[in-house]
Amino acid sequence: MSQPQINIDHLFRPADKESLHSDKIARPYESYGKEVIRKVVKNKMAVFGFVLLVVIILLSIFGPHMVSHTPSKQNLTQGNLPLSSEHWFGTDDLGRDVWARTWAGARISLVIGFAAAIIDLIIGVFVGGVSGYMAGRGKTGDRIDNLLMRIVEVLFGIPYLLVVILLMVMMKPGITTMIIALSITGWVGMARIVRGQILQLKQQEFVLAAEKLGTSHAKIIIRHLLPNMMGIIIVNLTFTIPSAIFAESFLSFLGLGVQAPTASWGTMANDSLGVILSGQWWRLFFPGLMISLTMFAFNAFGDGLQDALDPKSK
Amino acid sequence: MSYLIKRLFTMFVTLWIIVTLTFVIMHMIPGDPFATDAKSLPEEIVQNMREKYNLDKPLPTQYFLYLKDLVQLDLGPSIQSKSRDVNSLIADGFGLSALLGIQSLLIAIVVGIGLGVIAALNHNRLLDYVSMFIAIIGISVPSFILAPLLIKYFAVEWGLLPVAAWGTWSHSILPTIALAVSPIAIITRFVRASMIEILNQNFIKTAEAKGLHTWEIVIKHGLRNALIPVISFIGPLFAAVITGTFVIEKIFAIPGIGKYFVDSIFNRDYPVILGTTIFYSAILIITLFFIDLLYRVIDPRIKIASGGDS
Amino acid sequence: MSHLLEVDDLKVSFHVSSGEIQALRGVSFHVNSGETLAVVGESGCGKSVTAQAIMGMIPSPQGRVKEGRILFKGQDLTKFNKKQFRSVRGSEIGMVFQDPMTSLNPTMKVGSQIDEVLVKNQKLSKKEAKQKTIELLKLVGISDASSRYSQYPHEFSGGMRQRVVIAIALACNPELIIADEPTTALDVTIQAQILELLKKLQKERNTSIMLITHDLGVVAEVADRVAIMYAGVVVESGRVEEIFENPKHPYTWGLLNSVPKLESSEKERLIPIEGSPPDLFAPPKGCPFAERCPFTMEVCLEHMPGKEVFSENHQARCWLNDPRAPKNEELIAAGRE
Amino acid sequence: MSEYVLEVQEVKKHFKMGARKTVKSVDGISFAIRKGETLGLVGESGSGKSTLGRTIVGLYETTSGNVLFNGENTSNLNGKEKKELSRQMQMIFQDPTASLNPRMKVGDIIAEGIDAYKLLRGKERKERVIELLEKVGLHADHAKRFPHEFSGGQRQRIGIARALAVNPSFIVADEPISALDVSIQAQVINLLEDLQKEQELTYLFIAHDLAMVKHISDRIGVMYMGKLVELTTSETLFQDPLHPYTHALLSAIPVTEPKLRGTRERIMLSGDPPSPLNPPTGCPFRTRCPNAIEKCGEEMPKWKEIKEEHWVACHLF
Repeated sequence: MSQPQINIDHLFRPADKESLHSDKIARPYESYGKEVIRKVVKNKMAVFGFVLLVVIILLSIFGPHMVSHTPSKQNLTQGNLPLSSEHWFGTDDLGRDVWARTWAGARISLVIGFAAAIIDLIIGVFVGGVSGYMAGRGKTGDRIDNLLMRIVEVLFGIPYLLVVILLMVMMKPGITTMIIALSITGWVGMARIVRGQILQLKQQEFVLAAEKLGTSHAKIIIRHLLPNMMGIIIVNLTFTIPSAIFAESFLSFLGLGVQAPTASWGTMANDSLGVILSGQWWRLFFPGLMISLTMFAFNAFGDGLQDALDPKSK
Repeated sequence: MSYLIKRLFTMFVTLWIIVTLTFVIMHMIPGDPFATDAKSLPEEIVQNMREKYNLDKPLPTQYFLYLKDLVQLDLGPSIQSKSRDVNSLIADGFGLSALLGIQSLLIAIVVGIGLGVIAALNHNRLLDYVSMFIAIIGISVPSFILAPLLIKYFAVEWGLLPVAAWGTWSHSILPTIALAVSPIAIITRFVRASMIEILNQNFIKTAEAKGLHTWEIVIKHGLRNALIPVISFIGPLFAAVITGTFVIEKIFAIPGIGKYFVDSIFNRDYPVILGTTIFYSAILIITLFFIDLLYRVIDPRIKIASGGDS
Repeated sequence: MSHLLEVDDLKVSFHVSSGEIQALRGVSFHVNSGETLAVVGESGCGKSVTAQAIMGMIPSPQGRVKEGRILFKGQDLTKFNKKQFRSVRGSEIGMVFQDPMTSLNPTMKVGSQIDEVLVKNQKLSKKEAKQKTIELLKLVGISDASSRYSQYPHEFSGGMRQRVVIAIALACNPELIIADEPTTALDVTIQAQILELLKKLQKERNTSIMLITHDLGVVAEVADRVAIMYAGVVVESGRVEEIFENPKHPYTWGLLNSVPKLESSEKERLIPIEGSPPDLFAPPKGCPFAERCPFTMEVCLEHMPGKEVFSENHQARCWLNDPRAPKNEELIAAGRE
Repeated sequence: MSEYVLEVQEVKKHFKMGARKTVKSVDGISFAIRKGETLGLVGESGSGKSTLGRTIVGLYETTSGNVLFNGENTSNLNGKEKKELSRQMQMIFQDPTASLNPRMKVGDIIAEGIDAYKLLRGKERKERVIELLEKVGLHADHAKRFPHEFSGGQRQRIGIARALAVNPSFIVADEPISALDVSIQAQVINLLEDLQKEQELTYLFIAHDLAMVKHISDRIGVMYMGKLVELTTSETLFQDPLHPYTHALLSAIPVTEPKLRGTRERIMLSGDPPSPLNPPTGCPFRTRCPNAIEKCGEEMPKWKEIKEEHWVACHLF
């Protein structure tokens, strides 16, 4: 190990230690956000999902305007036309342009998906947060937690699609009804996750420390609890949005969702169910492909995000 | 014991709430089950019908009459199929639906666990990516898209299997596959995540230090522990399969309970909607209960008697 | 006497997205038959990675043995494939892990977890294995062994679980037991029991023990020889008396000084080692301890010191022991005090 | 004003586990701490020492009993007084990783108490943070960093700075060094000792490392299963321990030098502490006690002062 060829004799004198920073930082600076972005970007599926998602959103905004046909304009003489430069995705039996209808359907799906997810988020975080935070805070706190959790438990025991179906039957079909129906039980999952997280975080010493330092409840929730749950909440959102989109198309397919002549991926699939065997594959293929791609995009992105937010991953 | 009693009590309360809610919702629906037939039927007969179905009485009375029947497990008569009651409709349809459901759930569990374990063992390697890709595809393609495709290719183009309807067991193959795809994907994801976590646990290192083969470690030490969180997920999965049959039975024209349910909604057949909803909910709640018990059997740390406070 | 285990210039690196962590940077030491070697160091110094390398359990694909040899009974373990490792693990080298609460499978009966290793490595029948397991449970001091056999780990306390883990490691009568911080997670009264058990078993069975620890008290209590690790290298090694009475490396002095002496009745100020260990992402080119050492010379910052041999067993890597170093006896004596 | 900063009178803290079970984590403990003193508290895991610490600073409500701070009963105060009193009692936590919010900058972590009590604002606040950082041996520019960029010892010093920020007079240090490496432990201990001298702090130092406790404490209390079994000066505790559990605890400490191996008389305790869900009758230690007599199973021995400054709860005395 010693280096005989180099003369090091002159180095045997005390070193100037002042030049050494004794308490330097252990690791190079990287903020949490940057770290997450770096990990997500490394995950090819997540990047692919994200790009796909952006493309779908952009097409849902601009897609219908890219052709001269409106989504619901009928033209019976132009029925069931295959793909052409005039009708990029062909037409359906009523001569409506499938391209225009597909992207109009995308709007409905995305609006319902995001709206339902946001409502789930608000109610779920509120109920879960209150429940988790109150648990263990005296008798009143425990009672509030108990009551909320009983409600959640009962709602969880009900098959949610049944409730949604029943509500869709009861109320006037339409987008608003659909969003309400989806959110009525949808927040339960979020509430459970948030409560679990809060119960766990509350035991963490940094929350106890904040409490000891006299930090108010509101500040503890805003500064300590929420930022540390953001990851899990966002990941959960990336899975609620596609499941709401799925539920919409599912209900519309059964005829319980969006009503004709409004285009939705589910109604388009339902309309074309009989004709696929007779060869007009494009009528099922395009809406089907778009649902699948949207679901795929959200799930791939969500998976990547989940991996990136996992503190154990490097 | 107190745990079991408590659990049973919650089950009944949940079921009762579902019955009540469904009942109330049913009667808030605009539209009349006799509206469509009304013109062709003399006023007198309609009146008789209303009496028969208790529709002439005030709502609370109807509710209590319904509960009374329900306690005796009588779900009442159907409005559409006049000669039949809801019990017999369910009895007819349930067999088919259950066969489909159980078949696809079994396939989903076997394939899902297999794929999940393969993915976890090859974490961040090719086989993991392949398995996860399959899983995401499975989640992404809705059954109402997949089913027509299956019919088109397997039945129509290649003529391998019967097109639709119900007859021999071979009729059940395509619907079972269509129904199993999304649960397969869901289970794969769960098993993978759970298995990856378990494989990082210290006791796996102990097992490795014993000189065990990888497959011995996975089967004897990994799987059982990894399945504990997965089991709690089978309840909702079961619900997914049940509701999935609505679509599958519609597409394949299978006279199962799901088809009756969807039809009854369009026909405003209150007793059938009510009956099937209650039946579905009861099945789901009972399933959740058994899964909870299974959970406690598989995980020795939780005792049934203590209600699990460890 | 030939060495049972000889680790020679072992280098192990972990490749993570942000770069290469050089966990082991040329580790050398040996374990003789029937002795206890204590490997001492602070967290991140590479003690556990060394154990993983010997067991062939370095997490792949990130971790990799880059250089060096691990000779166990004359065979180089670094050249072993998975199958060869399996034939050594459990039967010839047993391992005891740090955290007894998580080292046992929670859903498997305690007895079966010991049986398993006997059935696998000694090809015993289930019945023979069960009998032997009950004997082992008795040996490690678990009373009521036959009824304890069919209980689950959560019904055992931490101390008893660690006894079970020791029983697993002992089951096939291995020649070497690697114990990675076996008492760190335990209370002091339980720690005393476990150390006593290890000493007793070693005496009865003449097993070699490689004991990984950060606790000098444990070292003083049970070790025959000591290897002190710092930042992925062994900085000093020797017989336990030599290390405690005549340490040659400033890090060893620092370790000995920073623990309060129970025996002294006066309240003395502790002498801490300032600063923190270097980051192994970019290890210093000279002596890794130079930054925290009170006696740093210019040479320390530039060149890694070589091994200085003081006696058959006692070696240290420090430029202060070089004849060219200034004889600042007073300073060094003060540091050693 | 009383001679004691803190008086703990018959404090109990019980936790409900499920419908019928109760864990008596802290079960009737009394002691007092003088101004500027360090009282060490030792015991095995599960003995209730951390719970006691948290109960004293008010993180947990007492099940019964009183905590007096500067002679005032903490439970009798109104909101404002209570807040002021709470400021004066601070806490240092065990896990340097878990006790700092990973999403907050070090400067904001240290200033958290300053903000909560609205002590300082703007420039003054910033200066105070820098002053605190330097006091615990860190640098001004560390304020902008996140906790995960620091080593364990540095994080623990941040935790200490955070507690000091609100000018407390009494600090509960809950195993502040048990998660740190040996070479780092001494840094933190020396810092705590310096701060105590500088700011006339009073410490309750909770630990399981007896050598360290002896080093830093003036008096030491020994806990077993929620009860204090012995309390005396550190000197006396090590030279003349009375309670059989203290004996066992002391004899279990490993020797500090190999040549002392085997010189010390060993009292090897058989078995493990009993389950807190199902504690034994009478004295909780009797199941492992080598000297247990019949009376031990019948009643809990009284907490009494045997000699001056030497308290013990054991039927043998």
